[in-house]
Amino acid sequence: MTDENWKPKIIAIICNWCSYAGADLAGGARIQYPPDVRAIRVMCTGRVDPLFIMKAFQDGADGVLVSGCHFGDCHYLEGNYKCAKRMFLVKTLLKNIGLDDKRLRMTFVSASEGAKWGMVMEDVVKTVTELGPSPLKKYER
Amino acid sequence: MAETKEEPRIGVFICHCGTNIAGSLSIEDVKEYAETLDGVVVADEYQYMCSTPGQTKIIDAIKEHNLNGIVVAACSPRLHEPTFRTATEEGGLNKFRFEMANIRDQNSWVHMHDWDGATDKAKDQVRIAVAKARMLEDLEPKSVPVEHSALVLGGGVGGMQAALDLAGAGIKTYLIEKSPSIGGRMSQLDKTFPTLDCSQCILTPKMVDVGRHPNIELYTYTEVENVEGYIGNFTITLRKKARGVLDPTEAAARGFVGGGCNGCGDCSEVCPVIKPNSFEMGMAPRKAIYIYHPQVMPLQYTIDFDSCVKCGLCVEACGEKKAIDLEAVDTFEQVRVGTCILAIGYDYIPIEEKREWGYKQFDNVITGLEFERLICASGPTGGHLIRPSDGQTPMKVGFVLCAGSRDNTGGVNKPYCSRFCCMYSLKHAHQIMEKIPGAVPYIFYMDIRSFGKMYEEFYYRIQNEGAKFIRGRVANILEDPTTKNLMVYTEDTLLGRPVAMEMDMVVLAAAVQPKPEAEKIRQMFGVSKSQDGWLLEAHPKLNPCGTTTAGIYLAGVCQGPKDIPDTVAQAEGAASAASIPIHTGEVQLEPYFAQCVEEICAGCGMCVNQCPYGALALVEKNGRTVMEVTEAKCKGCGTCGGFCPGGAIRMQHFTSPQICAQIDAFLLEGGEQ
Amino acid sequence: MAKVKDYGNAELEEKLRDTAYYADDANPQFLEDVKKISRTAANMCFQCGTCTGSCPSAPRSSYRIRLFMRKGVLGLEKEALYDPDLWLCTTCYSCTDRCPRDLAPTDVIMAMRNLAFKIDIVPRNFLKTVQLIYTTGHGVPNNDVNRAAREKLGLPADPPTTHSHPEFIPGIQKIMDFYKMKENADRILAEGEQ
Amino acid sequence: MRQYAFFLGCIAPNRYPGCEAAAIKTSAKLGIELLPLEGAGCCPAPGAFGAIDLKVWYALAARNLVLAEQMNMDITLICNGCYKSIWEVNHILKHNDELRDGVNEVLAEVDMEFKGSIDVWHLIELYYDEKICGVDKVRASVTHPLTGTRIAPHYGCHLLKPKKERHFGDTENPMWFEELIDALGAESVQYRNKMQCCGAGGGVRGYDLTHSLDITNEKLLNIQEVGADALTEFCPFCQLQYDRGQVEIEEKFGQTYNLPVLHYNELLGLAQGMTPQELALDLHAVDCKPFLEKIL
Repeated sequence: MTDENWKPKIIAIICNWCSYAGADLAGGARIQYPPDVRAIRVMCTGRVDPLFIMKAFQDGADGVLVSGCHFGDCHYLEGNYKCAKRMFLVKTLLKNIGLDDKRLRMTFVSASEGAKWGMVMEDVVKTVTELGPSPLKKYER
Repeated sequence: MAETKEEPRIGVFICHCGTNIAGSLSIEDVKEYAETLDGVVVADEYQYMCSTPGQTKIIDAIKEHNLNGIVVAACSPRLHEPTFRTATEEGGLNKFRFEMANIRDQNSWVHMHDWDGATDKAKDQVRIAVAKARMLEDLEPKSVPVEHSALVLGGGVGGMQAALDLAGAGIKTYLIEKSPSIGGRMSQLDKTFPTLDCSQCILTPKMVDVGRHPNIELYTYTEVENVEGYIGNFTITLRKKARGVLDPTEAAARGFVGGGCNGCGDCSEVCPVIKPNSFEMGMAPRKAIYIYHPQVMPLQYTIDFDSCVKCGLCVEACGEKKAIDLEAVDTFEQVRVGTCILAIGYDYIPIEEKREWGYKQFDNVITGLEFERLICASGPTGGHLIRPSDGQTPMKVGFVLCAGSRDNTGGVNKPYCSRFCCMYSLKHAHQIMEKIPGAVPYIFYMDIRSFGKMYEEFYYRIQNEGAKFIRGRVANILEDPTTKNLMVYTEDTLLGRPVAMEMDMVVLAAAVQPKPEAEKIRQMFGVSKSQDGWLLEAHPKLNPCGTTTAGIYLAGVCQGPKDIPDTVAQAEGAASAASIPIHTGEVQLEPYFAQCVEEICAGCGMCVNQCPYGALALVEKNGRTVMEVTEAKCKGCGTCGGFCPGGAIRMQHFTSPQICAQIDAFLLEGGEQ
Repeated sequence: MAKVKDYGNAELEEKLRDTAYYADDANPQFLEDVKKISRTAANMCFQCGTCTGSCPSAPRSSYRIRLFMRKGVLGLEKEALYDPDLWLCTTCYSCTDRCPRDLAPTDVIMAMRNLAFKIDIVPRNFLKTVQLIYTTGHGVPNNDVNRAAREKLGLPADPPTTHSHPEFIPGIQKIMDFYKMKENADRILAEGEQ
Repeated sequence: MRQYAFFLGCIAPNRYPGCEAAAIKTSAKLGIELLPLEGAGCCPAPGAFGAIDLKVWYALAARNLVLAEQMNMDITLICNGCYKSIWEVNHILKHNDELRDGVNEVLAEVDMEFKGSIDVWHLIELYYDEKICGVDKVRASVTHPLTGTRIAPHYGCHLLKPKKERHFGDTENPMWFEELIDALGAESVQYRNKMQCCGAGGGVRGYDLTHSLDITNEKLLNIQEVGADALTEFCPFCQLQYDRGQVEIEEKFGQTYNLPVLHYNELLGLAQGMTPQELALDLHAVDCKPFLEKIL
């Protein structure tokens, strides 16, 4: 059902101190990337409740990105560890309900890695586009 | 449970930011779209929302339409959230009734060639922001008292300046230095460019001031072990490394009144162990019990326990002063401070890894810092510049600039400019011509970067004094096996001719790099790093001294290569920035605290271990076990909220309903074109 | 300033020829081609001179690899390709090892040589090698003195290469014909004869 | 006994057959069996061919590689030039799909396909590699040590450089070849600008002989400065340049060196008791006798 002009709907939940700053830096450096991702800012990826991710997929998101600080750099010491651990859990959960776990992605982008943020965007959009629309999309509406 | 009682009345304001936003997406479309959104009663746009007229629009609209939620679609909240919160407040709303949509840094600037894509994204971003704004609620920022003391890490010229300024402003200041003496790199230098005044002469008075300032507590031979707390209330654990030598107070504390080290040096004379003196770049010896040089501050000897054989001769020599304790061990001490300044300095790259220049392969290839010691009157040769190979005076000296700087090759990979090598090499050239009649310096350069006050004039002067400038990066250096002279190969790119010059000595202006321990330190203090490893400032232009961690400030080369004037300037900037919260006496913390919804809390206690700050605890409340938050300890990361199985934890300003509303707003409402 | 001056005196025209560098002298495509063939970011050269300083050919000739990099950056196609010095690189890769911008000047030279061949600029000895490989499969073929020597060593007179397996030579020829290499080589050599 | 497909190249078999004979015999003593790579051709010459059209260079080198892939055997060779062509093309095609597809399109014409299933080694790196042979094993194989001889090493260019694409580490002043020379009982000598090119590469020898000889002459002067009984390398093309080059230098510049030039395998052969006749040293342009008299 993938038609030519289908564009993936991807939601990114990113931490205020590293990834959000990195994304801003990418802007400052005018690094161009596809506009298919919408970011929601939280103070720390530790805040990311598995519920949010399941909610997003339930709502028909084609992909979810969670991005925080590098290990050891977390502004709150260890929020990103805690989040990463949960992501493994969520990934298995996704597999169990028959969703490709490549639709969920966790990355680590520091405040100085604008270029990396650009690459992450490119890559996430590419991956999700290849996977096609989320099977859950059909059911809602 | 409902986040807000009253009907949402949202105002949306879209910023053109000149053409920064308006040039890449349709403000008009976004505005029209915003008007259609549920709860939006007014939508407006303006050239520069952050300008006074722009802010007035918000203030007026709040009154006119009696709004209870504000959305500004403009740049990044990390830049202007405070601005618009103030405006919201001036309009008579609680300042947390404000939400920002980042349609510049994360939209117009990164999708410059995709008008429709950018416009659609902007609409979504506004919709998401409105969804959150609908659920925002009044919050009261929490203000905490600030300790009337500061900590400065690093006793180089930057750290000393910062400490003196803070202390001068009446703030109790702890100055922490890892080596036995303050002074840092600058104390190793002979003269300073462009004024050529003697480094020691201008530095030593500062060191003395630091030593005797009543508000400065000096900790030399000390490292930071652990950092806890937040702005206003840092608790920092210091490791005082075993020095083996007591100062008079320590001695008195042990009952040897009138004892303790007075720097006489009798101990060092009798010490049988000889080691290279790192202060002299290993070109002079020191004993196992030593001071770097006579002007050290404090004037107190130190035992290098790695090489000490504990023969006890020094103890006898010290006699009644009883200053030496061969059984000394590391001790720990805690200090409480309101703010911290990091001035941890830099290292030189291991230039021997650039094999083509032969450092550590050929005797007469030295580094700039070694040159400083060799030319310095108080240095190992008493200021006589000699060739390490044969002690002869060099008459032709080559200077290799950008030795490792501006170099993208693997291994070295220092793409940045080290910023002071050009100038100190010019200074070296001058010193040679001044001290050795007839000696000719040859400066091999790519560009001479003499950007500072009176720097270009200095360049002019050195050229006029007869230094030879050859515009070509040195390809390789070979040693004549018999004479130990050096053949320097490059191209004179201005003549377009290959160069093969025989030099008596070559000085490499090695690139600088962050200290190895910088990584550990920045993680303890929660400071990010730039891509090349230097500590990351809060904003490269508008906040060069601050960091993203409130209460931590940067000074000197640890933030990026800079020369002495810039270091001192930044140190004073950092000191003033660090003194503001202290003088204000209190700081306002954003009230993003966790709250326990006791009706739902099952008291399972799983959140308690999640909290990195131990802010959560289980308590008995009317017969039930529930979790309780100690707000003073909570920093609002939300890790507990992200984990609570029952959803019983409300993270203020980032509540689950708010975030879910944002998700729904993006995915369910409209969205599909 | 006029590029063309009608002094009506060829000698004078030549002597006073305008040699200024004009923007329209540049062929941007040249840089792109060089980058593609050499697989290095030739546009990133900042002219430090490390390459020429490392070059064994530079001290004994007018060959300056830095200048070729420059001509690449500026897109001075003709100046680069018509310059006989282009063929003085021994491909020792010293410059590539030392380049602070991590470029491969040697490969840039190779790319420029490739582009030169496309417009029939190539030294004869290179083409001779082509013909030898086409006919024998070897750039340096066997000879009778050597055959005798080989037999003395107890080796077959001809090595177990295309020399003793001529059946493989057509394969080599097919590959070279695919790129019209032989016919170009012959043509250029023939033109050279006249 | 490890088996390798032995890629001969051109100059070794067709000008210095002693290298070929020595390589096979000496390696056998070191547990390395060299099997002929039937039907191989020119590598092709990286300087001459790469300069004209890299695409043809890729394709012809790939053809040689495919022959070995069909034998299902790693290639080993004794020439730096061949190493550049065969190793580098193998490396590039393995990592660059676009180029590989291009090459396979051509190879299809001759019913071949490059799979990238094998590796390429220079015999000298196999000798030095502890896992395969190692210096000690070389030393142990020596029956007629070259005691009392001073031998200058020449690394050549295309084995080690460019270092970022190779795996040999330092290219400014490496010392591993010296270890292999000392293992033969000889004394390796250091000289000025050891790593400089011999001057033959890139087609320069054919394009401007005088120019290329002048580079060679610089090297010979630097070696003469420290006095050596012989020069050794592991590249027949460098050998050609130094050996025949000395004759040409004498003609052109009137300078005489009489410095015997031997491929490392020839040295190893002597050290393992092979006679000069078995190595066809009489084919060398520079008389090796003075050197041989020192060791026999």
